[in-house]
Parts: sequence; structure tokens; C-alpha cells
Amino acid sequence: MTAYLQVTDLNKRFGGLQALRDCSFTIAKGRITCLVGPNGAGKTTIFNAITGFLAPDTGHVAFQGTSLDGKTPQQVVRHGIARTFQNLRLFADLTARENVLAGMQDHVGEEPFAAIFRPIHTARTLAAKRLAALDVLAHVGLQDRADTLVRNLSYGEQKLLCIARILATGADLLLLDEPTSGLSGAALTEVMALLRRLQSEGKTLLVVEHNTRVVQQIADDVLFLHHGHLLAHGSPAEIIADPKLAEIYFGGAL
Amino acid sequence: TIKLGAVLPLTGPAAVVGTQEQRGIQYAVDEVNAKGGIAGHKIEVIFEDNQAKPDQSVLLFNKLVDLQKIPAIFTGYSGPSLAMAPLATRKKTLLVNGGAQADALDKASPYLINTIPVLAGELEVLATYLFADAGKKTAAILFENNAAGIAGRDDFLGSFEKAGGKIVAQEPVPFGDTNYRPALLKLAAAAPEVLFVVITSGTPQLADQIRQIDAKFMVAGNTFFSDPELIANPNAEGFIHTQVLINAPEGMAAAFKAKYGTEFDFFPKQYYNAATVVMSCIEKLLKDGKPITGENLRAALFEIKTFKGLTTTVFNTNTAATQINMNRITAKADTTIKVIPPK
Amino acid sequence: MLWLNLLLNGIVWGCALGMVAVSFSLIFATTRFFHVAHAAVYGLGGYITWSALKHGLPEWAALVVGVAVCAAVGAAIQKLLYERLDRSGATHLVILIASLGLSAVMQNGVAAIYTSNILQFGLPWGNRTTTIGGALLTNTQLLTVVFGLASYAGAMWFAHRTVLGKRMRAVASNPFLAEITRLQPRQVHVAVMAIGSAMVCIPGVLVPLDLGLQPFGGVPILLTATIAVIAGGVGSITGAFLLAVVIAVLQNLSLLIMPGEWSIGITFGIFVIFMLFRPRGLFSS
Amino acid sequence: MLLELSNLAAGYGSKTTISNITLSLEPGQILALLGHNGAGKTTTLKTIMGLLPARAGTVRFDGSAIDRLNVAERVAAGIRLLPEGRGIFADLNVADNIEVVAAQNVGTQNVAGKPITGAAPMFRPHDIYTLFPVLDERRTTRAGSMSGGQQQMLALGLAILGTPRCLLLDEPSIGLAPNLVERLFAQFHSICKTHGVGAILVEQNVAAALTIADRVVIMNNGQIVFDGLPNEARQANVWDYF
Amino acid sequence: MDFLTTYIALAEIYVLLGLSTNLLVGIVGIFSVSQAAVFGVGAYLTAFLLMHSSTPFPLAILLSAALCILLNIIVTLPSLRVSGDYFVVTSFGIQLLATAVFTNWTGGTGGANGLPGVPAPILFGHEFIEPTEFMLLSTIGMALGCLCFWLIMRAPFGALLRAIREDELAVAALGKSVLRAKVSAAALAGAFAGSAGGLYATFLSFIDPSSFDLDASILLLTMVVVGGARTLAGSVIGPFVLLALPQILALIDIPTTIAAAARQLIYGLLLIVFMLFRPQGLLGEKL
Ligand SMILES: Nc1ncnc2c1ncn2[C@@H]1O[C@H](COP(=O)(O)OP(=O)(O)OP(=O)(O)O)[C@@H](O)[C@H]1O
Ligand SMILES: Nc1ncnc2c1ncn2[C@@H]1O[C@H](COP(=O)(O)OP(=O)(O)OP(=O)(O)O)[C@@H](O)[C@H]1O
Ligand SMILES: [Mg+2]
Ligand SMILES: [Mg+2]
Repeated sequence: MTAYLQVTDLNKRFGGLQALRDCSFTIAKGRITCLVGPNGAGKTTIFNAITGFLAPDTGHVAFQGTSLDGKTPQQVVRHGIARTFQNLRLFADLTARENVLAGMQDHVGEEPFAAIFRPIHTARTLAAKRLAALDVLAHVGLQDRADTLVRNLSYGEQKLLCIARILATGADLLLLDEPTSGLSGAALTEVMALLRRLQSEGKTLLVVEHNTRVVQQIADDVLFLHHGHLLAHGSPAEIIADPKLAEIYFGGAL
Repeated sequence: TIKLGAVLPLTGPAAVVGTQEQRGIQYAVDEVNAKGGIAGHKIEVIFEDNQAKPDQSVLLFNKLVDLQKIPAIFTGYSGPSLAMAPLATRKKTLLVNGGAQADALDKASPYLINTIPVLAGELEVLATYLFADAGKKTAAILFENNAAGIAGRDDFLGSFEKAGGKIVAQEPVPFGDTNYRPALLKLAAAAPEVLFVVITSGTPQLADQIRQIDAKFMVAGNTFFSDPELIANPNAEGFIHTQVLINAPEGMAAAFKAKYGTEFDFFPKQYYNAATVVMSCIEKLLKDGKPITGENLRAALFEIKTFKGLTTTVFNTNTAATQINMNRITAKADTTIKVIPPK
Repeated sequence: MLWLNLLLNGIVWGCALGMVAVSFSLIFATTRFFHVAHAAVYGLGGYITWSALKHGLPEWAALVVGVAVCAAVGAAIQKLLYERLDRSGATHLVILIASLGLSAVMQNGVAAIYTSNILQFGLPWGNRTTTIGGALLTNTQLLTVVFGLASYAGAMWFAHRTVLGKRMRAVASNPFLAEITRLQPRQVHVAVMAIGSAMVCIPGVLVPLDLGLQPFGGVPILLTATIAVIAGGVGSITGAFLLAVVIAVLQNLSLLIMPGEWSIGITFGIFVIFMLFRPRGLFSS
Repeated sequence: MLLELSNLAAGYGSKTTISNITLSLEPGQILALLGHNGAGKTTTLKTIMGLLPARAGTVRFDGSAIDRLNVAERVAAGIRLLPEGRGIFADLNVADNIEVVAAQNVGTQNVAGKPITGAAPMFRPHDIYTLFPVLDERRTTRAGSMSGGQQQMLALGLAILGTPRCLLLDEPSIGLAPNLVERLFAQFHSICKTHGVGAILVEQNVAAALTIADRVVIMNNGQIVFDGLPNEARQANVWDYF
Repeated sequence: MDFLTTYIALAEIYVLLGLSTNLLVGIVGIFSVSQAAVFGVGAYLTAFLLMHSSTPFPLAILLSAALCILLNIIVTLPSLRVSGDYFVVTSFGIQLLATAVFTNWTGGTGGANGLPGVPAPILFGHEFIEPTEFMLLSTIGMALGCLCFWLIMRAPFGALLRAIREDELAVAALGKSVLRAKVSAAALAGAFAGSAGGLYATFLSFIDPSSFDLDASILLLTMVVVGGARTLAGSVIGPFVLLALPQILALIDIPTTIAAAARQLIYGLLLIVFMLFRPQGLLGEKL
């Protein structure tokens, strides 16, 4: 059986810095995998490599048996992988609903030809999509904020909207970069519940997370990254029990 | 009052020339008005600024003709003049160009009158003089990269080669740029016997820069060299040039300078002259009791045919013939060395 | 020896351009909007100095007057115009348009006062020549090189060695932090505008000393200087100066192989292609 | 009392975001300001800093009202903010970062703008390098290219240079791995205790914040809903607000 | 009233150009200062076709639009690699390069002399030579342009363009092709500019490089900003206001010799004051 997502021997160097070193791992379908490691370990870089934002120096990524090597970000999304960003990257001057709409695929009228020559059809499908977008927002509990400009949403709401936006792409594998950082208790619980719910709906999640409580509660598997190298792969309990990893993560010199 | 129009570049980079032209017209008109106008009619010129752009010129032409029913409009620069020419034909409005010398202006419209000869005639005189009288067999050309300069280059090239000479190099300089050094260096490297220059402004700077490279060639120019600042520049010693003859009486030049603080240069003189031509036509129409329309003005112009203003201007065609002098700049003065009367 | 002459000529012109580029770079790197009225300040410097000379001041004093007036005008522009626009949350496009308006005001003001005629400084020593490596250079040109190199060195020293210079770079890097660490970004902007404007007065005098004064003469030189600033990499003084010299030399040397009317076009063509290969300029961080 | 807020209100546009904020801070005290996202913590800090005008109430520092002082004057008096995100000059190297801020010699004026005579700065560049030896090693490194943890140390260094009297720390632990958080918090703690600097620490990492806090204030919807000792906070049912 | 109709016809042509500029600069956020160059290519091509071949007028306009679509795509493509300030100046370089070509390629453009005698448009056997007649054509052109602009702005394409303005990377991460969207927008802007060029050349019957230089590009930007960037109404009103302004300023009585400079000075002052007090333009969103 081929793995759902297979990452083989990724290497990436930025100038003198080896950001990724022989990273190989697989992710099983339907599970929540947490990617943990100290700052600068290369977690975001792995995301970038999988989603086509960064060409690794060497190594391969395959999704459901298809190679993603050399694919552009938009092609990767079409294969069913979507990601969020550590610094959100929402469209601040658009409304929450428009942000979700931007994530939806196969829009009629998303190129000028149809927009100009099939105006009625465009308007009609747009109306339908707007309703669909409301459903997606309802999924993360933002239906009331649909027509609020993103800049006026609270930080927690913005974090939720990031997830809504990639849900709208219809992707099955979601890569979330620190979805809970900066969130307070209630919002945090909400996001954790959302992640569980997404899992139960058949999505597969790869999550970068610093909060150990969150990792313990949601992760099925944990990948531990250090200096661009994958040190361990196991259940949360195993990883946390490993004194060597704990020393790297919790102790160590500044 | 009788209203005339003028569409000239009064701001922007082309304003160097445009504002001089404006002063020439204004001076002539003020002079006439001070004497009580033409048969009791005061003259007023409405100046419009086209920044040397064709679309503005067309708009302003329509404005003057439509809103003010203007019979005659002064223009300068060939681009704007050519843009307005078809309108002049359609609206039977006299366009009077006193400064631009591109050959295309000659036949652009029956209503486009040039009170200054187009360059072809002037440069034929120069080329012949250089080859035959001065014995120069090779020439290089430095021209301003605009309509006037290109026409100058083409005309000189044609005439000089026809006379038997050879053009060894040619270089353009952008309009308004007074850094001629790279072009001069390149032209000097071709070792011509004479350098022909056609640039509208910045001639004193040119003289300095020619002196700096220690040039061995003779420098020749057209009427644009009649710039008092150039003549006063010691580095212009020995330059020769044609001059579309236009001379202001001593007192007049002084009065002009007193009024505007700038020299009574070539362009003000030319437009002074153009304004006199138009006003003579108006005078005739008034005397004949005819309405002052573009059509009548044009007819009057060809009836009068020979105008004696600052220079004798003869209209056999739309373009005036005037006397042309060959001058040499010596000891900060312009001396005539040959006279070519109007054809 | 045509090439040597052209090369020297290019270097001289490059130094003049480089002074404009360096002064513009200081301002642009700090404020990040296109202060196109810099061209008008350049022009103003020349006219003020010219007037001071006509009033009988010695050359050096006239230059000092010009520099001082430019500095004051630069500071005033920042305080009275850009700072207000910035406070009202104007975007860079809006500031650009306002700056265009300002240059229209300044240049036409100069044109209304001094006329559009080309004015000459008429300082005989400026045209005297010296032979250098087989080429004749005027005193003005030599002065241009001297001042050009001095301006470059001065700007480098200022930006990287003085506290005000470092403060200026700090403000550019993180305006919010600058505000809360009391670097007083507003004052720094005013200071930078004053310094940049004072600096541009020098080419504003030296170039017209050689080529004559024109009210709109600053525009083409600023355009080319801006290109040098960007191609050199925003914030890099060395990049701005070096590229200014390179552009000037290229434009001169290109005459060796093609007619002059194409040299400007080709230079800009090369620039566009260069930007495709180095989208953040030569010395980008 | 070092800092006193009484009935403070502030907001953006037509909206009043925080109101009735009353709290006080003593020298050497660390006050943890907690609350869920959007509760108004950052807004409170900004108002203290003078970045946002108070719509009602007063801010008193060292016993005098400072509502009329601008940001620069408040900084001069020793109120210092470590902003959300990375508070460093990313394009300058480490040494220049420290130098430009040190040159402003902040914290040596009283609230009336008069220099405090004879007072030497509490933290000079040298002291920062001693506190964070890793910065010393990286003096010539461009600040923006350091790791997240190093950047945060530099940011803290910049915030305490001169003579800080009151530190406002806005979520210093965001995006930092646990090892770094612990280290940094230990530094805060010792700085405040040894130099008598008061600090308001805004944190989502409640556990970490409680380890060093002397007092806890919890905000909800722009209001203070709890003000007490960490132990009381642990027991009170204030956690419903999260 | 030829003056009024000339003014309207010119303003309408500039509206098309304003739409083109607004689409790129206001909507997509590609800060291009080379729209006048594209405009010029459209004008020269139409002029060339009408003067040197028997191409009918509508076909000439279509061909100009087609060429400008292609050209605008090419000149906008650097924005994929070169960003922000760097692109502004790059497109500036493109504009200067184009001016150099217009001025010096004597065979194609008539060089600095310009091209006089471009024939008036002929449609259904009728020659649209009087401004009043021509205004009919330019009005149709402007109306079509506005309709297209309105349609795309309300379609998902409009939202996509706005999203690109805010964050290209995020758009790519959502599976959308930034390249395709930018190319489409550039094509549309090119079509507007190209047909505007064709109308301009046939209306004036004379064109020269001075209409298509950097100043012209900057005038377009000014029109868009004064009218109000990012909105349709803004691009319509901007050209009308800015073309009328000099005529209104001409009514102020100033001694002739300094009048022109003084009016330009007032124009500059007005711009400054306007930007200070209404940075979002007459009918625009806050930018
Ligand atoms: N574009 C880049 N250019 C140069 N260096 C980079 C670049 N992107 C990342 N790096 C470096 O690569 C290393 C890994 O970075 P990465 O962003 O993947 O870390 P991370 O594990 O996501 O850390 P954090 O938890 O702080 O987000 C860091 O040292 C970073 O400085
Ligand atoms: N610049 C602003 N303009 C308008 N509203 C704002 C602005 N900044 C914050 N707000 C709003 O003010 C409220 C309080 O925001 P604040 O940033 O103070 O919250 P916070 O407690 O710091 O939250 P977090 O933990 O997410 O940082 C929020 O509802 C937020 O949406
Ligand atoms: Mg990361
Ligand atoms: Mg906050």
C-alpha cells in the first residue's frame, strides 16, 4: 500500500544554513499528525516544500501515489492539499465571506471572458457560491461574521477563518501552521474541537504546534524535527516520554 | 477689439522657445495698441498653453475658434501645427507659424502660413556656401532629435551631398539636453572639415563644449545661431551660420529688453514679424470694409504679398521667402559675409 | 582615443548623476515613497545659487546659501506636506501625486520668476580645461568628480557610522518600533529630507554651471537617478552611486557601436532585463 | 505607586474597545494581564504608551498624570513597550540595533521632561550583552536573519535599554518553543526584581505567565473582570472567561 | 459646439485609458507607469494600418487592441518577479524605452516628426470627421469599456484581482493561478488602451511621441487618483475633471507673460490641496 503522503529525503539549504536535512516521513490517511520542534527547526520549510512554495534541493514528495515534485502551489491545491500560513495571510480588505469565496475552486466568471460574455450565468452561480460559502463559515462558527471585513475580526476569528478558507478549496489533506498560537483558552478549545471534527469528516491533518497540551490532546502521531532533521516519529506519549527530545524542546541553552 | 489667438507651449520643457515667441507677439501687439490700435480697433491676443502636445492643441484650437470666433491663430512647433492644420482647412482659420521650419509645414494646409522659410531653402544656401565658397568637402551633423532638428539634418544632408560634399557622421541630442559632449566626441572622431549644427536652444553651452574638446573643424549653423548669448560667447569665435534676415532697430531691442528682461532674440523677432504680417492683413481688410475672417485674411495676405516689417517677407506660396545672410561670428559680433536676397 | 574620452565623460556625468542618486536614495530608503519633487529641489538649488552669485556673493558663499535654502525647503516639504499626508493615512500613490503637484508648483514658480530661458552662470574658471590621460576636462567637471566622490563617501559615513544615520536606517526598517523607542521617526524624516535636499543642491549647481540652468532640467536627471537607486537595490548607497556611474558610462560608451538616439533606449532596455534577473537590485539584502 | 490607571477608556473609530480600566502597579511588581483574544489587552498597553488617546480616565505615572504626554515623552520617562510580533530593526545588525536605541538614553527624564540629574542609565549596551551573551556573539549579524528566539532576546534588550521603569510586554512568548519561553521569563523576572522595574505581562501562555506573576488581572470584553493574586486566580472561577 | 464635443471625445478616450490604468494600478495593484506606451502602440498601429493599407477602421481598431493585449501582457509580466517599488521603476524603464522607440523608429512611427494625416474613421460608408460625429464613436467605446469593467468587477474575477492585490502568495496557496489572473487583467487593460489609441489617432489625425511619454502615463495615474482609484465612477470622472481643469484655470486673469507658468503652479497647488483633503479621490474608496 502506498502511503497517503510520502516525503522522501528532503534537503534544503539557505546559504550556509541547512534548513532541512534528509527528511523522510509518511502520513496516514485520516489521522492528525503534529509536527513539533524548536524555533527554526524547519517546520514551515517542510510545509513550503510540500506545497510547492519552495523547491527542495533534493528529495521527493508524493501524494496518493502521484509525485508532486516541481508542481506549483496552485497545482498542489488541485491535487487536494491546502495549507495555512503562520502569519495568516488573509485578505484584510475583503470580507470573511469573500475570503472563503476566494478559496473555492472552479468558479464561473473567474476569468474575464465568462464574466463579460456570460454575465447572467456568472451572477447566478456567484449567488449559489455565496450561499455555499456561508455553509463553510458556519462550519467554523463564523456565519455571523460573513460580511465583516477581515481587518475588523478578532485574532481568534481570523485564525478560524484561515481554516475555513482552506476548507473551501475542498482539499483532503490540510497543512496547518500553528493554528492555535496566540489563541486564548476558549478559542483554543474551539479550534481543537474543529480539528477533531474535521478529522471525523475524513480530512487528514498535518499540524505545526508548539503547545504541548494541544499536541497531547489532538495528535495521533507526532513528528519531531530538530535542525532540519527528523529526530523521532511516534505517538504523543512516546515523544513526550523521550528525555532526549524533552531536553531539546524544553531545556537546553538559549 | 479684434481678438487673435496663439497656441504655444508656454510651460514645460518646450516653454524655453514658446515663451519667447509669446513675448514677440505680445510686444508687437502692445506697440500697435499703444498707437491707438488698427484704425481704432485694439488688438488682443488670447494665449493658450498646449505644452507642445497635439491633443491639447486641437482642443485649444476648437476652443479659440468656437468660443471666441478667432480668425487667426499663431502657432509654433511643427507637431502641434500639423495637428491643427486639418482643422484650419475645415474651419477656414488662418494658422500663422513664425518659428517652426519643418518642411512638412509647407503644404500641410492652405490655411497654414509660415512667415519663416522652411529649412530646405536656408540650408541649401548654407550647404552651397560651405562646399563652394568655404571649400569644405566633408561634414558632420549634430541635430536636435525633434521635428525641427530632423528636418534640418535631412535638408542639409540632401543639399550638401548634392553640392558634392560628403557627410561623415551624424548624431542626435535629445531636445532640451545641453550635454552635447558624447555626441561631439563621437562626431569629432570622424574628423569632419565642418560640423553642421541644428539645435534650437543651448547654443552657448555647445560653443563651450566644442572649445573644450579642442575641435579642429569649422562650426556652421542655421539661423538658430543668431542667439545674442552665443554671439557674446568667446568660444563661438569663427562660427558661421545662415540667418533668416531679421533685424530690429537698436531702440526696439533695448525697449524689448527693458520690458521683459530678456533679449530680443531670434524667436521674439520672428513672432513680432509674424504678428505684423497678420496685423497688416487686418488693416487692409478694415480699409476694404471686409469682415475679418480667416478666409479674407488669407486672401489679403496674398494680395499684399510683400511685407516690410523687421525684414522683407514675400509670400509666393504659403511659406514666406525672406532674405538670408551668411554670417560669421567674430569678436563677439555677427558679421555678414554674404547676402542672398529672397527668391 | 574616442573610447577613453567617452569613458571619462561618462564617469564625470556618472558622478553628477550619482550625487542625485545618493541623495534620493537616502530619502527613498527612509520614507519609501517617490519624492519626485526632488527634481524641483535640485532645480531650485541652482537658481538660488545663481541669484546669490548675481547679488555679488563669492562662489563658495553662494553655494552655502543654496545648500542652506535647499535643506530648509526639504525639511519644510516633509513637515508641511508629507507628514500631513502620512498622518491622514495617504497611500504612496497619493503621496506621489501630491509630490508631482509640488514639483509643478516649484518648477513653474521658478519659471515664472526666472523665465524659461537657459541661464548661464558665466564663471570663466568653470570652462578652463586640464588634460587628463589625453582628454580635456573642465574645472567644473573635475569639481563634479571631487564632489561626487565626497558625497558618496559622506553619505556612506553618515548612514553607517553616525548615530543619526543608523537611526535613519532603523526608522526605515521598523517605523513602529522606532516610535516606541523614541527614535522619533518624524524628526528623522525631516532630518533626512533636509540632508538629502542639501546634498542634491550640489549637483544642482555643478551641472548647470556646465550646462546652463533650466527650470525643468532636474526631471530627466532624477529619472535616471531613480533607476540607479532601484537597480542598485533600495537602501544601498553604494548600489545607487555605482549604478549611476555604470549607467552614465554605458550611455556614453554605447555611442561607439550605435547611433546616439538609441543609447537611452538601449540603456533602459538593459535595465528592464537586469531587473528581471535581479528583481531586488544589485545589492539587495 | 509606579503606574495607576483609573477608569481608563479607549477605542478605535467610533467603537470604544476598553472602558473602566482601573489598576495599579508597584515598582518591581509583575502583573500578568490575561484575557481571551480581542479582550482589549493590547489596546490597554497602547493607551498606556500614548499610542492611542484615552477617551476617559487618567493614566498616572510616578504620581503625576501623563495623559498629555506624547509617546516619546512617556518613553523618555521610562515606560517601555515590547510590541506584539518582533520588536527589532530587522535590517540593522545587532550592534546597531542596540546602539541607536541606547543613544536616545531613554528613561532618564522625569514626567515633566526634566532630566534626572546624576542618574546613570540602568542598562547600557554592555549590560545587554552580559544579559544575553548570544547577542554579543552575533553583534555583526543582521538582526532579521537570527532565529526567532534570538530576535526576541534582542527585542527585550531594546525594550530595557536605558532606564526602564515600567515594562509593557505584549505576548513575548508567541511562536517560541517552551525552552526559550522559560529562559526569557526567568530573565524578565530577575530584571524586575533586581532593578525594581514594574512590568505588565500580557500572555496567552497562562501557565508560563503565572510562574513569574505577582498579580493577575483578567480582562473580558474590554473590562477588568478579575484582579488578584495568582493563587486566588487559580482558585477563582475566572477561567470561564477563556 | 466643436470645443465641447472635442473635449468630450478626448475625455472619453481618456476614460478608456483611465479604466486600463485603474484596472492594473487600482484593482490588481500592479503599479504600472507605462500605460501611455501601450496606448501609443495602439495609436501608431491604427494610424499605420489606415495610412498604408486598405484595412477598414473597425478591423484596424481590433488589430490595435489585439497587439496591445499582447504587448501589455509582456510589459506586465515582470510584475510576477519584480515587486513593489522595484516594479514601478521597471515599468518606468519600459515607458522610457517605448518613448525612445516612438521617437527614433522613423520608418514606423514617423519619429519625432510624428504622423500627420491619419484618415478619419469610416464606418458603414460614413466618415466620422466632425467632432460631433466622432463623439458618437468615442461614447460607444467608453460605454463598452465601462460595461466590461463593471461586469468583471462584480464577477468573481474582480474579487480574485483584489485578493491578488492584497496577497499573491495566499492566492496561489488557494489553488488560483496568479499568472493567469494577471495576464487576463493585463490583456483587458491592453485592449482598453489599444482601442483608446486607435480612437485617439483617428480623432486627432496627427500623432507624435509627446502624447505617449512618461508625462502622459503620469497624467493617467493622476486622473485615476483624482477621480478615485478602484472605482468605475472614479475612472470616469477623473479624465473629465483633469481635462477641464486647465480650461477653467485659463479663466483666471493673470498677466500674460507669467500666466501659463502661474496656472501650472495653481494646478500643482490644487493637486496638493486635493490630496491633503481628499486622498481617496472624488469618487473613490480609501486607498
Ligand atoms: N527564505 C529563507 N531564506 C533564508 N533562510 C530561511 C528562509 N526560510 C527559512 N529560513 C531559515 O530556515 C530555518 C528553518 O525555518 P522555518 O521557518 O522552517 O522554521 P520553523 O520550524 O517553522 O520555526 P518557527 O517555529 O519559529 O516558525 C530558520 O533558521 C530560518 O531562518
Ligand atoms: N486598529 C484597530 N482598528 C479597529 N479595531 C481594532 C484595532 N485593533 C484592535 N481592534 C479591535 O479591538 C478589540 C481589542 O483588540 P486588542 O488587540 O486590544 O485585543 P487583545 O486583547 O490584545 O487580543 P489578542 O490576544 O488577540 O492580541 C478587538 O475586537 C479588535 O478587533
Ligand atoms: Mg514556522
Ligand atoms: Mg493583543
